[in-house]
Amino acid sequence: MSNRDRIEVLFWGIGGQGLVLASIILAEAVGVYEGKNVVQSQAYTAIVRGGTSKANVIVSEEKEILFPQVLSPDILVAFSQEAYNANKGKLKPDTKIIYDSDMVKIEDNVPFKLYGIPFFKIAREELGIPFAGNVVALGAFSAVTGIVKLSSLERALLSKVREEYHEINRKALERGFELAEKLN
Amino acid sequence: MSNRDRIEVLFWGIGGQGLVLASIILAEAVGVYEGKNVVQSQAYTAIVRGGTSKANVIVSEEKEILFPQVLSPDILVAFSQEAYNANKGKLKPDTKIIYDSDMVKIEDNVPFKLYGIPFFKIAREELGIPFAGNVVALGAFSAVTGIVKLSSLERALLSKVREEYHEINRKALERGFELAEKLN
Amino acid sequence: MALKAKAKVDHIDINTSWCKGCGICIGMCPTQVLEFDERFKARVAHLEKCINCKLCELLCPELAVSVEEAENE
Amino acid sequence: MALKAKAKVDHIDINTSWCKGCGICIGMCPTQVLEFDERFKARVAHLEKCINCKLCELLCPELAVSVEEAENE
Amino acid sequence: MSKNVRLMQGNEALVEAAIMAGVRFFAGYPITPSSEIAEGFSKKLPRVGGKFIQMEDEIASMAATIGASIAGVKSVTATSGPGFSLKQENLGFGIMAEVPCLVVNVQRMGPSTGRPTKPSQGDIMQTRWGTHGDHPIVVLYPTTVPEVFKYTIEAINISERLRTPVIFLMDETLGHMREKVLLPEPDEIKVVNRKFPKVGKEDYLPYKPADDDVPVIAPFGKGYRYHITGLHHNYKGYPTTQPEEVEELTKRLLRKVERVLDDIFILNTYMYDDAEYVLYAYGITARIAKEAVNILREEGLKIGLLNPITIWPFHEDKIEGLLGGKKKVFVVELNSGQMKGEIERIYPRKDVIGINKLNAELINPYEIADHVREGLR
Amino acid sequence: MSKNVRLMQGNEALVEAAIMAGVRFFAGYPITPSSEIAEGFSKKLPRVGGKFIQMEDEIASMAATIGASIAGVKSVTATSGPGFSLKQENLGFGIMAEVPCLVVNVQRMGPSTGRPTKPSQGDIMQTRWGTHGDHPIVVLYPTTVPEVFKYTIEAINISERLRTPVIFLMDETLGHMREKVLLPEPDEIKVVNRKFPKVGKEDYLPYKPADDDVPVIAPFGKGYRYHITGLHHNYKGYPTTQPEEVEELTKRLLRKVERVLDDIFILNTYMYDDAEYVLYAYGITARIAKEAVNILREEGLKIGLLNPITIWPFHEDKIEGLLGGKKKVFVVELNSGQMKGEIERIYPRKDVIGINKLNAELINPYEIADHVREGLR
Amino acid sequence: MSLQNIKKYLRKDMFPHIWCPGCGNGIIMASLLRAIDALALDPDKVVVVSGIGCSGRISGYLDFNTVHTTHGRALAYATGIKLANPELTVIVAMGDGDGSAIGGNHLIHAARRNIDLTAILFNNSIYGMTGGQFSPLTPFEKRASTAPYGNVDHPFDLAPLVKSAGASFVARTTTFHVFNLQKYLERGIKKKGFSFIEVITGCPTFYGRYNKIGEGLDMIKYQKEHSITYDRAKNLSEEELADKIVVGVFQDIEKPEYISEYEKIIEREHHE
Amino acid sequence: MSLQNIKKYLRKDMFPHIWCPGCGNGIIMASLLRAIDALALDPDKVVVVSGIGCSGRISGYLDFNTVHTTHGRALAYATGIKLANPELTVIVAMGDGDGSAIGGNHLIHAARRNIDLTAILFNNSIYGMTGGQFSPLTPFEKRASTAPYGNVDHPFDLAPLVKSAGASFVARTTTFHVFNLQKYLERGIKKKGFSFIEVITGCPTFYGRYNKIGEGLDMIKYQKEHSITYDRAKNLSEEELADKIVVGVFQDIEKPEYISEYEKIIEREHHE
Ligand SMILES: Cc1ncc(C[n+]2csc(CCOP(=O)(O)OP(=O)(O)O)c2C)c(N)n1
Ligand SMILES: Cc1ncc(C[n+]2csc(CCOP(=O)(O)OP(=O)(O)O)c2C)c(N)n1
Ligand code: SF4
Ligand code: SF4
Ligand code: SF4
Ligand code: SF4
Ligand code: SF4
Ligand code: SF4
Ligand SMILES: [Mg+2]
Ligand SMILES: [Mg+2]
Repeated sequence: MSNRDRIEVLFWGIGGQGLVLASIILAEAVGVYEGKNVVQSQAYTAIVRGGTSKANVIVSEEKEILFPQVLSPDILVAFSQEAYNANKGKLKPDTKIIYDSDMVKIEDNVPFKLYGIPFFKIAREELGIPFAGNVVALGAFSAVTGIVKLSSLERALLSKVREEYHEINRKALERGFELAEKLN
Repeated sequence: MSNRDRIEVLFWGIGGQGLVLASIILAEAVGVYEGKNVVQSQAYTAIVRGGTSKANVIVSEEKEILFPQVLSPDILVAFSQEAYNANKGKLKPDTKIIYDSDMVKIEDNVPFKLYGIPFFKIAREELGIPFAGNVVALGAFSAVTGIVKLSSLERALLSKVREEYHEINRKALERGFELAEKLN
Repeated sequence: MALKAKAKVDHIDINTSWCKGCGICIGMCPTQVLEFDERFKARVAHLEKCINCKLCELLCPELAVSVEEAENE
Repeated sequence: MALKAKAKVDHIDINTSWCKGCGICIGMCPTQVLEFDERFKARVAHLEKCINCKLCELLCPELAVSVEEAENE
Repeated sequence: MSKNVRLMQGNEALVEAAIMAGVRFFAGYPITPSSEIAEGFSKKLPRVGGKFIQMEDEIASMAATIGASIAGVKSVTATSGPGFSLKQENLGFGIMAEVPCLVVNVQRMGPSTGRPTKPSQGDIMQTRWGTHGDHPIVVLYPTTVPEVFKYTIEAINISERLRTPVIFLMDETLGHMREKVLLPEPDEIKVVNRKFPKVGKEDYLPYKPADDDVPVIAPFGKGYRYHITGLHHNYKGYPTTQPEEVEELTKRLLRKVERVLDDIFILNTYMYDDAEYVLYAYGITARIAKEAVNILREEGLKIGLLNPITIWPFHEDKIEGLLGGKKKVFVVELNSGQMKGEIERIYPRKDVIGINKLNAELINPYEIADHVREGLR
Repeated sequence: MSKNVRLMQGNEALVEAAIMAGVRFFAGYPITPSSEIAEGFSKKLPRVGGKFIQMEDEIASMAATIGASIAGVKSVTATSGPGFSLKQENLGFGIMAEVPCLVVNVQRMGPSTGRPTKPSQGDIMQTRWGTHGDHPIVVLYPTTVPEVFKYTIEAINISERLRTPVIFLMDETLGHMREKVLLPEPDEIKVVNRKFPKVGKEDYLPYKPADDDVPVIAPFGKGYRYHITGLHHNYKGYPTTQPEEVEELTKRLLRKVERVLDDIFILNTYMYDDAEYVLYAYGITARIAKEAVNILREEGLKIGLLNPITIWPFHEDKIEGLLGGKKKVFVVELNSGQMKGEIERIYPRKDVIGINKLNAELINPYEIADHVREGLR
Repeated sequence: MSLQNIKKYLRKDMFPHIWCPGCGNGIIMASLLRAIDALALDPDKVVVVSGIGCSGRISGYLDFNTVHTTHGRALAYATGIKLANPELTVIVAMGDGDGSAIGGNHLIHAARRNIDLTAILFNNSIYGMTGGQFSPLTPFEKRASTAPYGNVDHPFDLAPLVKSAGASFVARTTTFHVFNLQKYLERGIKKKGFSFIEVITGCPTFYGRYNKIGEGLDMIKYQKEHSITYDRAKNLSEEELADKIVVGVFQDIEKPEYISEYEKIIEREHHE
Repeated sequence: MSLQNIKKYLRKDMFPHIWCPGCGNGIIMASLLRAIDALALDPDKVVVVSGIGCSGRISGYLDFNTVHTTHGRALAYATGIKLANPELTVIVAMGDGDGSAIGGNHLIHAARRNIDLTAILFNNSIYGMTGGQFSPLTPFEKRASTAPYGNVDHPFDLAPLVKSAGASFVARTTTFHVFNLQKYLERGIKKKGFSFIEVITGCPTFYGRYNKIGEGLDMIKYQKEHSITYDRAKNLSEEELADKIVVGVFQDIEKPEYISEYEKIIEREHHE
C-alpha cells in the first residue's frame, strides 16, 4: 500500500455473467502460472441469481498482499451500469475501466481510461457462445493492462473447461485481446 | 459455627424408607411452625430405589444458617447399618443416635447417646402401616432432642397427608414419642 | 373461482420492475398470449388470444402479472 | 431352544447379592417353585415342582437366577 | 408465624416468584437438577390460567419460550448444563430479536454429563459467552432460597424492562435445598411490564429504540403488524445489509444493557467497610464465604465479603472502586477460577487468589478459612 | 512454478490439508460460510477411501465426528456460528471422553443469524467457554490461506497428541478468499497419530493417563473392550461418584493441555523487537494489522505486531513477558473486544486500547493506523 | 380473485423479493395469500413463522405478524406463539432442509401433539440458500453440491411420515397445481389440529441445474408431467411410481387438538 | 442357553446394577446378551452405544466396546462409528425420551438412511432417570410428574413411524415376551439395514406408581394381558385397540443399505 506494488482489480456485474469465474481465472493465471502474489475474493449475498455480483483480484509482483480487498480499484471490469455508478466515486483518475459497452454507459469527459467492448454481444453473435462474454473480457483485460499474459490466462482457463470447449474458449480470449489492442 | 446456635441433624437410610419426607416434616415443623431458622437438603443419586438415601436438617434459633450441609451431626437418625458405619467416624461424643434397633447394630461402649427403637416393626405390627416407621421415628426425635414440639411435627405432617390418614399418623407420632421418652 | 364462466380480459398488467424474466407465464400460457421483450421481461403480444385462464397470474413467482377483466370488479 | 424337550432341573441358583427382591421370578413362576426369604430375596422353596420353563431366569431383571439342568451342559 | 411462610426448595421458590411476577408460560425439558421447576409449573400454571408445555428438547423449549413472549406472555424456561448448551443458539435469537424471557440454569457439574446430581459453578463463563457473536447478557445468581424468590422477580423485571432474555443461575444445592420463604402479598412486590407502543399503527417502527435504547415492541395480534428476524435488521425489523445499520444495531444491543448497569448490578457486602482482605463469592459459595468471614473475624482478621448477585454484566468500575485499598482478594468458586479472570482485569493479578473446588462437593467455610490463612502466609 | 502450487480458498485448503494429515471422515451440515468444506470433503474423501456424511443437523454431525474417531478414524466437522452453538453439548462430550477431532468454525457475524455472508471474529470467547462446565480447549486461527493449510495439519496433530477436540477458527473472508498454496509432498509434513496401547488386554485401563497426562485409548474393534462415558469416570472408564476421582479427572483434563502450552502456543511477530507499541491481532485482522505496521513504521512509529495463531489456551506468561516494557497495546478485533479482556489481565488496563469493528465489514489498515494515531494522541 | 386482492398483504417495500428468476417460492407465497384472502382472515390475527432458508424469507414479505426464526425451529417458536395466544392463526413456512433435516423432530412432534398450526413445507429437494447441498428430500442418486457422485441417502416420503406422526390434515401438491395448492392451504388453515402441506417447488438455480432439469419453467412442466394422484398411486407398483410425485390429500381427520385439551385442564383447575 | 452363557458378557464389577427392583431394563439386557450369544458374535467387534437415561446405563454393564453418549444422540454417534468401521456390529440402546423426544430426529434419519444399525428402544412410557416426567410415548391422560392432571400430549405410535421413515426391520414386543424379544433382536442384528426394536418395559418406580399399576411384577402381568399381535390388531377397531400393546414384526424388507451404497462410490472413485 505504502509501496505501490499492488494492483487492485474489481469485477462488478450481475449474478450469472460469470464474473467470479473470470476473477478466479485471472488470479490463477497471474498467481500459479506467472508466480506473482495474488489474492482473489468475492462478495457473497443472499440474492442467489440476478443480484449484484462482485469479485476482487489483487496482484503484486513481490510484496505480500495483506489487506485482501480492493480499496480503490486500479482496474474496474464492469458488466452492469450499477458497476460504474456505484464505483465512480472511488476510482482514481488513472483507473482503467474495461466494460461491456452494451450494458454500461459512461459519461463523457471522465478522467478514467475507458475500454468499452460489447463482450457479450461478441460472444453471442460472433462466437455463438452467449455466456462467454466473461472470457472475451479476460482477453481484453490482458491486452489493456499487461499484468497477465494471454497464454497464462489460456492455461488457467482451459484447466477449468472440458476439452471440447477448449477451441472456442481460446478463440474468445483471443478475440477480446484483439479488440482491446485496437483500443489501446 | 463459631457460635454453637446450630444443630445438625443427619438422616441416613435406604431409598423408600421415607426419610427425606421425615426431614422435610422436621424442617417445616421447626421452621414454619416454630419460627426457627432451618435448612433442609438431601442427597440425590442415580440409584433410584434401594440405594443409600440421606437428608440434612440444620436448625438454629437465631442465627442465619450459612453452610447448608451437615459437617458433624449432632443428631443422627439411622435407618440402615451403613448409616452408622459410614458416619461413626464423624460423630461427636455427645451425638445422639436415633436408630431402628432392628436394622442397626451399634457396638457397646461407644460414647454416643443411643436411642434404639424398632420403628418399622412398631409401624408394621402395632399400627398396621408398614411404611410409617419414619413417622414413629419423628415422634421419638421430638422426645429425645427437644428441638421440636410434637404438636409442630403433627401440624407439618398432617398438612402433607390425606384426611383419612390423619388419625393413624398422629398415633404413630405419639407412639414414637412415648417410647423414646422412656429411654430418655 | 377459476371455474366460473370466464369474463373477458380487458388488460394484462405486467409489473416489469418485479418481473425477473423467468418465462413461466410465457411458457405456461396455453394460447401464447405473452412473449419476452428486449430486456427479457414478459410482455403481452396477443391479448386477443387470451382465454382468461389466469395461469400466467397464478404461476408468476414474482406476483408481477395481473389479468384484469372487463366486466365487474 | 426353550422349545426343546425339557431337561430335569438339578438346581436353581439365586445370586442373592444381586437379587433385589422384586418378586418377578416368584410371581411369574407357573408352579410356585419360588418364594421370598426373610430378607425379601428370592429363594427356592419347591424345586420338585419346577417344570424347567426358565421364565424365572429369563425374566429376572438382575440376572440373578440360573436354572441348572441335570443332564449335559 | 404467618401463614405466608413456606418451606420451599430453591426450584419451588422460583416457580412461585415467577408466577407472582406475571409469568404465564413455561416450556421446558426435564433435566436434573432443574426438573422440579418444570414440575412446579406444570402444576401451578393451569391454576392461574397459564400454559405449561414439555417440548421435545431444550432447543424447542427455548424456541417456544421466546414464541410465547412474542405473543405477549411472560415466559420462563429452565434447564441445566447439557440443556443450557443446547439452548444457546435460540438464546442468541432472543437477544437479537429483543424478546424478554427468563432462562434458568440450575448448575450441575460438567463438562458433559459430568456429575448430574452435584453442585457446581462451572457455567459462569458460558452464561456470558455461550452463544455465538457479540451480545449483551444479564445473569443473576442468588445465594439463598428467599433470595431465589426475590431475585426471580427482579430478573423478570429486568428482562421486561430491557427486552432481553435474562439468565437466572442456581446450582444443585440451591435448587434442591429447602429454606423458609416469606411469601409477599401481590401488592408488596414491584412488577415491571413491557411497554406497549404509543404511536399509531402506520408510524410504527418496532425496532426503533426509545430514549433508553430499548425498542417498544408490541405483542403479536394487537394490530401492530411487523417483522421479527435474527438477521441484522433496521428499525422496521427488515433484514439489512447496510454496514451502518448493522453497526448501530450491534452496538445498541450492547449499550442498552451497559447504560443501566448501575441499576441492575446488585451487589451485597458483609463486614466490608473496614476489611483489609476480601472474599469475592457468588451463589451458593457466597453464603459459605460469609461463614468463613465470621470464622476469620473471630480470629481477628479484617476480612469482608463482596457478593455480586448480578454476575453479568460485570461492573468493573464499581468493583474496582470497592477493591481499591484492599490488600488481597480471594475469589471463591466451585470451578477452575472463571470469575477470577475478571477480577484480574481490575486488580493486580498477583493479589488475586483463587479458592476453587472441583470435586463436585460444596466447599465448607473451614476450608475457605484455611485457604485464606494459607494465602496470607 | 511448481505444479504443486494451487490457487485455493481457505475452505479448500483446509480440506486438502486435513486429508494430508490423515483425515478420512467428515460429518457436517451445510452453513454459510463453511459449506465449501463439506463440499470439498464430499468430493475428495471417497477418492482416498474415506467417508463423508451429511447429517441431519450440527448436533448429529458433532456426534458422528466423535463416533468415527472413537472407531479410530481421524475426523473433522465444520460449521459456522449458529451451528457452532449447536455443537457445544457434544463438543463437551468429546473433551470429557478424550476423543480427538477437528471442529472448524468459519466465523460469520452474529449474534443469531446476523450477517451470514460477512466476516466476524465474534466467536472468540465462545470457543473458549461455549460448552458447560470447566474444560480445556485448544483453538487455532490462521491469517492466510497458506497458513490455513499449515495449521490445519498442526491442529490435527495437536488433537491426536492430546486426545482432545481442537477448534479451528476462520472467518468468512479467510474461508472464501483465494491465495496460492504450495502443496507439500507427503514426506514433507509431520503427521502425528494417536498412540496405541502397549499393555495387554487384561491390564488395560483406558483412562489411566500416561506420563504426559494423556490416556492411551484404543480404537474400538481392536480387542481392547472398554467403556466411554460423559459422566465423570475412573481409570476403567466407569462412572464414578468418588470426589477424589472426580477431582483428579477434572484437573487432569485441564492439566494435560496446560503442561504443553509452550509446545502448542504458536505466536508470530512482526517488527517486534524494537517496537514500543504493540498491535495484538489474530486471524484475518492480523494480516491487516501487519499492513498497518508498515504504514505506521513509514511514519516513524516504532510499532510491531503480536499475532497468536493459538488463540486458546492463552499463554499469559509468554504474552506478559513479550508486552513487558512496551508502552501501549492495541488489540484489533472484529468484535466488541473479546480478546482485549484477556490482555487486560496481564497488562495495565489503561494502556490496552481496543480497535474494534462491528459492522460486518473488514477493518482496513488505514483505519487501524488512524486508531493507533488517535490512541497515541 | 385477482392479484389486487392479495397485493394488499404484501410489504411492497421489500419487493422485488430475493428469490431467483423462476424460483417456485413466489408461487407458493401467492397461493397462500389467495387462501388467506378466501378465508377472509383478519391480518392482525395472522402470524407467519418461518425458518431459515430461501423459503424462510417468505415471512419478510407478508404484512402480517411475522417471525423469521432460526434454522429448523419455526414450528417450536410457532408452538409457543399459538399456545400463548390461541386466537392467532399461525402459519409456518419451512424449507425441506429446514423442516425435515434439522427441523424433522419438531415436525413429527408438532404432528404428534396435533397442535393447531398450519405447516407448509417448500420442498425443492435441495438446500437452496446455502448453495445446493442435498436434503433429506433429495431423491436417491440425484446430484447436489455435497452429492457430486449422486446421492446415496434415501429420501423421506414426507407426507406419509407426518401422517404417521399424528397430523390431522396432510396433503402434497406442486407449484404447478396452483388451484389445489390454494385449496389445500385453505383446508389446512381451517382444520383444528396440525395441518401439513408439502409443496413440490422448483429451485432452478441449484436442483434444476445440477440435475439438468432446466429453468423454472421446465421444472413446472416437470411437476405437471410427473404428478400422479394419491388415489391412482395406490394401485401402482413401486417401479411405476419411481419418479412420480404423488399428490393429493393423505389425511383429513378430526381428533382432539392439543390446546383444546390443555384448556380443559385450565377450566378444571383455574381458581384465580 | 443358560445364564452362564451370557454372564461372560457382563462387567461383573459393575453389579448389582443401579436399576430399581423390578425395573424391566435388566430383562432387556439379558435378552440382548442371549441374542448376541446365539449369533456367536465376536465380542471384540460388538459395539453398544447408549444415550442418557436409566436405559442408557446398559452400556456400562456389557463387556463390549461401549459408549454412553449424550442424551438423545446415541444414533448419531453410532452412525459415525459404523460408517468409520463397518466391520463392527453396532447396537444402540435408547430410552423413550432419549430415542423419541430429544432423539426423535436421529431416529427417523437413521431409519431413512437405512444404515446398518440395530436400535433398541426401552419404552417405559416415562422419563425414568429424571424422576417420572411424561415422554412422547406416555399414553394420553396418564399421569406423570409433569402431567399432574393427566397427559394432554398424544403419544407416537413409534414402530409404525419408524417404518414409515424407512427402516428395514421394525418390531415391537414387551419384557414379558422374552422369547420374541430375543428373536427380534437376533433378526434385527442380522438384518443388513436399519433395525428398530421397540420394547415395552416397566418402570415401577415412576410410571407404575403414578398410574397405580403397581410393582415390576404387576407391570409384566399388565404387558402379558394387554398385548395383541400385529396381525390380529389389523382387524380391530380403534376402540378395541385403545389400551392394547400391538406386538410383532411391523416391517422386514430388503433394501439398499447406506454404507454399501457409499462403498460403491468409493469403489468407483478411489484411486489412491
Ligand atoms: C443452525 C443452522 N445450521 C445451518 C444453517 C445454514 N442454512 C441456512 S438455510 C439452510 C438450508 C436451506 O435449505 P432448505 O431448508 O431446504 O431451504 P431452501 O433454501 O431450499 O428454501 C441451511 C443449512 C443455519 N442458518 N443455521
Ligand atoms: C441434553 C439433556 N437434556 C436432558 C437431560 C436429562 N435427562 C437425563 S435422562 C432423561 C430422560 C430419561 O428418560 P428416557 O429417555 O425415557 O430413559 P429412561 O430413564 O426412562 O430409561 C433426561 C431428560 C440430559 N441428560 N441431557
Ligand atoms: S390468462 Fe391464460 S390465456 Fe390469458 S394470458 Fe394468461 S395464461 Fe394466457
Ligand atoms: S412469470 Fe412473472 S417473472 Fe416470470 S416472466 Fe412472467 S411476469 Fe416475468
Ligand atoms: S424354571 Fe419355570 S417352573 Fe422352574 S422355577 Fe423357574 S419359572 Fe418356575
Ligand atoms: S426376579 Fe431376580 S431380582 Fe426379582 S426376586 Fe427374583 S431373583 Fe430377585
Ligand atoms: S436458490 Fe433455489 S430456492 Fe433459493 S431462491 Fe434461488 S431458485 Fe429459489
Ligand atoms: S426409575 Fe424406572 S426406569 Fe429407572 S431404574 Fe427405576 S424402575 Fe427402571
Ligand atoms: Mg430446500
Ligand atoms: Mg423412559
